[in-house]
Amino acid sequence: MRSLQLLVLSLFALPPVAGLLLLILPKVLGRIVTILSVVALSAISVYLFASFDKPFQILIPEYSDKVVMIADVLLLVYFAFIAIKRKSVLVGLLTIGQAIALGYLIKLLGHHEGGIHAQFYIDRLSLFMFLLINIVSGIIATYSLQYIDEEDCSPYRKKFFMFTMLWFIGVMNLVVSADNLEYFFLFFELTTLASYIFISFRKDNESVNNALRALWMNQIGGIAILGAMIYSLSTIGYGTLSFQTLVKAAPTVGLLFPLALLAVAALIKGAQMPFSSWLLGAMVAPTPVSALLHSSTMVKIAPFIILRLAPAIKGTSLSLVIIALTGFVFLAAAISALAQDNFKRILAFSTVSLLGLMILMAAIGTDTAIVTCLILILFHGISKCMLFLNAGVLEKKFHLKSALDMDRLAESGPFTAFVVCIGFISLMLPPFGAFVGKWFSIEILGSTLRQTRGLTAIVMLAIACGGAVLSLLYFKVMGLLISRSGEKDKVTFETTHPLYNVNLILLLALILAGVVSLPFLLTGYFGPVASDVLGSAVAVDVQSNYSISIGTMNLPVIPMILAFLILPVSLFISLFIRFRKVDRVKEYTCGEKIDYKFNSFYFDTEFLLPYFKAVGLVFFALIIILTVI
Amino acid sequence: MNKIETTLEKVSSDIGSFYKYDQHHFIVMNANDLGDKIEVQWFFHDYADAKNITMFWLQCADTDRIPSINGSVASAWVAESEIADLLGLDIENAIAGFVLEHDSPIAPLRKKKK
Amino acid sequence: MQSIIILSVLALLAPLVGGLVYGIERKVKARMQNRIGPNILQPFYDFFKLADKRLVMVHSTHAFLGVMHFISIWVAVAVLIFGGDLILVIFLHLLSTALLIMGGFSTRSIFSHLGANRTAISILAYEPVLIIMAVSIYAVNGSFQISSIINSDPLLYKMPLTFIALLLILPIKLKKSPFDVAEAHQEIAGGAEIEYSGIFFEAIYTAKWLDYIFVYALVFLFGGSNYLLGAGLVVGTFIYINALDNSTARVDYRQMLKFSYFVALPVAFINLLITLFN
Amino acid sequence: MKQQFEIPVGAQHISLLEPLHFKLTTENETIVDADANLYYVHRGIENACVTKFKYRQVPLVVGRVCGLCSVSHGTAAAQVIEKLTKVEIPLRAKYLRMLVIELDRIHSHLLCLAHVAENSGFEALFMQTMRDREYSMELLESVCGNRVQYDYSIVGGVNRDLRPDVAADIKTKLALLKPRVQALHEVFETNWSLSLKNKGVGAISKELAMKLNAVGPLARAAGVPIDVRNETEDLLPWKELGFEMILDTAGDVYARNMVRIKELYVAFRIIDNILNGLPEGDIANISKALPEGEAIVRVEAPRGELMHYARGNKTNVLERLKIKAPTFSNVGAMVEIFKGNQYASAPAIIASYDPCLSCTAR
Amino acid sequence: MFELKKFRKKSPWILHFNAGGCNGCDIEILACLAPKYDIERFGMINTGNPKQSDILLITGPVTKRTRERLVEVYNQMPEPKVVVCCGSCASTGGIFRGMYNIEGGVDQFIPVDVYVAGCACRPEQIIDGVVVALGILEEKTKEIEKTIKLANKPVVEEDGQVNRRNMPAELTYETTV
Repeated sequence: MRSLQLLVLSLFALPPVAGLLLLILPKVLGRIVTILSVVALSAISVYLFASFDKPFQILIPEYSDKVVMIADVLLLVYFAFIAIKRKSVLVGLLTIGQAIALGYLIKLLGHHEGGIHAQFYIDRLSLFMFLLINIVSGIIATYSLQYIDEEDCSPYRKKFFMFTMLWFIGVMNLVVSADNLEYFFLFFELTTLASYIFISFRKDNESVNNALRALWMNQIGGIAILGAMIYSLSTIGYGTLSFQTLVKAAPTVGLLFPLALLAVAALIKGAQMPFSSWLLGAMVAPTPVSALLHSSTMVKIAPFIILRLAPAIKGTSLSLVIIALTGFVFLAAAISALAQDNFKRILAFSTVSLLGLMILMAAIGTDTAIVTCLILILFHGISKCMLFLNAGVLEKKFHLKSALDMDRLAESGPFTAFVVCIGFISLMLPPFGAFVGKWFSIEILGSTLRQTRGLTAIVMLAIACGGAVLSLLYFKVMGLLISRSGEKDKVTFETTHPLYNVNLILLLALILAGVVSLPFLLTGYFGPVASDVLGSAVAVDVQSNYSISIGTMNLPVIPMILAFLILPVSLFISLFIRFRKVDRVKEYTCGEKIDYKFNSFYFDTEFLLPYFKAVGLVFFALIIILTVI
Repeated sequence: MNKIETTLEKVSSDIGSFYKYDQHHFIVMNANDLGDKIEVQWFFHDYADAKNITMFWLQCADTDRIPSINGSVASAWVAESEIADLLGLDIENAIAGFVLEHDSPIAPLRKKKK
Repeated sequence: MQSIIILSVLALLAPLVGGLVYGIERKVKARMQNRIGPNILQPFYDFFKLADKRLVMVHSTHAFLGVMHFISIWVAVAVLIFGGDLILVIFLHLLSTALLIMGGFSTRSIFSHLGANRTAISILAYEPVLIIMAVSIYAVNGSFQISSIINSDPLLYKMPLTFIALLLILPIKLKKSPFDVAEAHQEIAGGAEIEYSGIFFEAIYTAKWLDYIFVYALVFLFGGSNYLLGAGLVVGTFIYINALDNSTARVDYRQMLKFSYFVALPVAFINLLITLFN
Repeated sequence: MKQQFEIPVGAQHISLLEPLHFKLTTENETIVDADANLYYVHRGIENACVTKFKYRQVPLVVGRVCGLCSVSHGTAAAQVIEKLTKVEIPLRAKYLRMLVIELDRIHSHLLCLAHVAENSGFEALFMQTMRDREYSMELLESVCGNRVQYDYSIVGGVNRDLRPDVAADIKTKLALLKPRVQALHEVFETNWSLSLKNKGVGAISKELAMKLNAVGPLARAAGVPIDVRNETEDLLPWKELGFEMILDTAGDVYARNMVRIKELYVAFRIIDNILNGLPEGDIANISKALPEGEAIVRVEAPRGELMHYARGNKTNVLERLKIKAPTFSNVGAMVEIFKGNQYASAPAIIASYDPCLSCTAR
Repeated sequence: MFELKKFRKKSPWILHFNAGGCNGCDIEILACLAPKYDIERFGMINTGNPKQSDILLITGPVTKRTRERLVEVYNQMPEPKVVVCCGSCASTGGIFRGMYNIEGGVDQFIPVDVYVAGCACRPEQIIDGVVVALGILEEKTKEIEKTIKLANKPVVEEDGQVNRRNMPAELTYETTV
């Protein structure tokens, strides 16, 4: 037990230490250190998961509470400094708000001396997140070693970038294991700080503006957490500063309000409308940042918090509002994504959309829904990471940013085109993990129809339409990528830097392995994690008719295997196959010999975005109003 | 049929002042090769009394630049481009290769081959 | 064991049956237009003829995706026949359509691109209705498994509106007038399939037969354990589709989307609500 | 944001009968620009008529300009040469010419309607219309001896007389055709999906039609009163046979269909009147005079105003022959109408112009 | 013996190309599709797509502007294929022979298998012609058929793949003085 605790602590400490080393060491050594550390991190998280048997707490000396307090204050001072430096009124006001709330909290804490509480609580959910965070972020970190090298900035800033990335990984590890809400607040705000640093990395006007937007939006989340703490302290008592206590305490109406505030913080972190613009603004940062924010870290805090809250809020009015909001966001973000041309913005909107689905699943909170949420978190993370890393490759190697310019990529970069296609397809079509998530969501919503009736029926409609809209979006982009003139039938691979290739292939392997091992993952991985989340066992069984049952649902394995054989394999073969003894003729152009302009359809849905945001705001207001009543 | 003689300089203004789109219908533009000269004709009829056909005509040398009436008669470009191609005339704004291919004879309707 | 053999034979024969359905359809259509029409076995003649053509393609990617379209639709139909999960079947079918769309996009042919775009848009039109249909079936029946749906009470009585919604979107799925925008012979000369020829076109052509099986099997589900009713529904749908095909012009894709979202989807949704509040 | 597709329609396209090429620039299938290349069929008939053929052969050659309105071309050429040679033709010949022109109009309009139906994606209606059209084809065959190229008008008259049994046949078959046309009329007027495809699609305003000098059903559907049959009593006495101009206001595909169908009724009436009042007499007045001077003749072909201009110089061969086909006048309008419509409607719109490129290009 | 060849006859798909005719034969081809003649009873479909067609029905004399399109469309048709000339003009140039913008009959450009006479050819004649063409179709091999004019050689690449993309040659224009 002790060794596990130490390993967890090493997960916290290793990344910042490696980051500091990186700052000092020369380039090559720095690279080696980074790669070694991320390998170590991944190994540790795998080992932790493998040797875990029951949840445990980590106690650290009491003076650390004071350290956290001081760190909080320092952070707020830094925020205030940013506000003054950048002349941002909003950030300033929110910092003042946070300062007042924090002061009040410290005053409250003063009255509640005594009682030692664990600061960290490690269960399978944390370990699940560790795996995702460390492996995927590790891949991103190795990738960005090369990416940032090609960036146009001073060597010091390059190192600084890598340093930020590494300590951010450490903070993420902290976030998902913090049990004390006070600690959680600090780590939450630290991720906010990290997002500010990342987004403003390029230092131009747009970057700074977007970074400030990310800052103030997330500060609202911080205030919500502070509010939750103050409310629970002032009404219930010191013990409620613990996440676990808060959740395990009977979900009475009195407790619902702090939970609602925490949920608000989660939804903001998860960039749900109307707070989606901070995540979209993050596009101005170097691409690995987007990959980091969108796939494994940052936004995944949102479903994580809701998963933590799930046992408490299941079936309450709060969960109903969250379901309605996220169902709406799923559709709205999908529709907004249709209007986008920029490749990264397309990905960003689809992240917002799918995050909605994850949070929705977590909010439903039945055993199968939790499993589905976990599946989505994991596989969405991997797929999105791969897509974003590819966006980076496209940017650096092919100098492409707009999806429209990616026309005929299959000729100049067949491998890149293939990976992007697999990335998109893995989000929507069988047999991939994210598809399984989508499929289960529909079935779960169908099965909860009887209880919630009208509401879920409408959400169901939104999911059905949103799914179709997302498929349309992916088809649109893939259609451009895969387009090839018949002039040349022979495929020549492009040459990209090995650090890019290795990471992409690794991710590809993870996706494919995820498909193959999905049955084992369900029984050995998602099932136990879900039981830990719910605090009760989740039945995942292998049936005699080659299907896996989770709760009341069945996952037929044979069709999935068939689909696996069809889709990725056929795509792969199709891009690289060359039929012998088949004549090639020209495309049909009505007999004319003129070149024609090609393009895809466009969808002018941009104007809807303000309305979507307004509706989202109404839902946020509903969350607060309903729980107060 | 009213025949109105005009000249290269005046034809644009003549037709411009004559043609009212809701009173006159532009039928076609024609040109004849008279051997040493080119005769150019523009036919109009009235909507009110369609028997009343007005023909503007002029004679010019085959190298003269013939002004376009497309400014006042919006659909005249078709006829102008065609006549320019078939008789090898130099008509303002005419689309080259509208009718003929690259290896067709040049100005096939001219009596003296170019 | 015996049932598995029967089902396997059924799944293997699906293209044959589909071809026959297509042959009958061509005949019926011709008779409706006062013509004599081709032989009922005509699709098979076409099949053999296409196999005999010289192999011609635009490029290998395109040709291969066409073949995979056929295989994947066969898988979807097989899963349907074996009584798999309804939602999964719908998505497997989407997968096969995806391959066709990718194929359409993979060439530099304008009509192929247009057809692929339109196919993607027709997915937008019919997929939500199919999913709502599946969910309604679950709400009534308590299972997504086709094998248990087929052994339950006839669904038609409990969800007539859903059936109507299904009938409304079937022309989109089968590319029949008035919603045959994806194929639109007079506009885009076949759309995504235009660049295929010979044996590669044969794959697309045969996939069309399997589409018939897929659609009519969905219709058959509404009969539940009453196979006679199911068969009746299939015949009725067949006549309805052909009558509709022969009495309407093609609308454009915007009108199709509007129709799907403002007529078919609400109809299906109302039925879902009715079942829920009963 | 705006992404443009360029779509080729033609030279070989299933919705086209003739080689013509439209390059349509579309945004999301909405046509924003159109570019036309029409002279695929340019053969040089005008030149051949003044070099290779004697003036007596010209009406037969000119008939080959277009298979759909060959009788209009032939008649116009015959008339213009009659004007040059100052020959007065017998009244019976005039009546017979009008008979065939009207029969030709029936078959042409029905073909156009069928083509509109086909290009709107309404195959059954295409089949129905084509089936009904066969009546007019049979009638034309019995009157002229051929289904498509009639060679009916010659200089000085017509080259076949109307036998009484053929006249009776025309009456019986028209009696069969009329109710069928009424049935078609009903479908074209009331079918829901067809109206989606036709109403408000490809519309042209009266003002624009006048500005672009459109002719024929295209112009009449927009409300432009232009029909040569109104004006040429001296050559062919339409008015006394019950001619009446059909006008509509909408100017869209639907209005063009309606104009065509209503013109069919007018054609039926004219044919009835011709058959009832067919004067006895010769069918041709062959004279040996040589063409001299210049003349123009206009005839209302099924697609609109057809003009022939001819010049003679007292030889066996004409000096100049200029053919202005109806579609030629419509080219400007045709290109303009596309803009703002859906590409999905483009084939139907093209068909509703009833374009005759072989007339235009000659 | 089960021979695929004999099914060629049962499912001929036609492609119609107007090379510059007067529409007369074209509307007769249209009439063939209509109920009175109904060529679909022979299994014929008007595909409008060269890649899926077996029979090329050509009407009209070849004009200078259509010749390249004709060759292009012909080259896109997979073998075995037959060409049917409908009408006198397509067969020989007909009345248009010798006009300045006419190249002459279709057989100057592509190998023609069946000539259907008539101005315009009647639907019955077209059906007769197509039936004769079916007999020829059954005998044909799958060798590449080259056009007579405007023909490049197909490029055979090292692994046996044939590139026919540039088989229709660009026209080289002689500058006339």
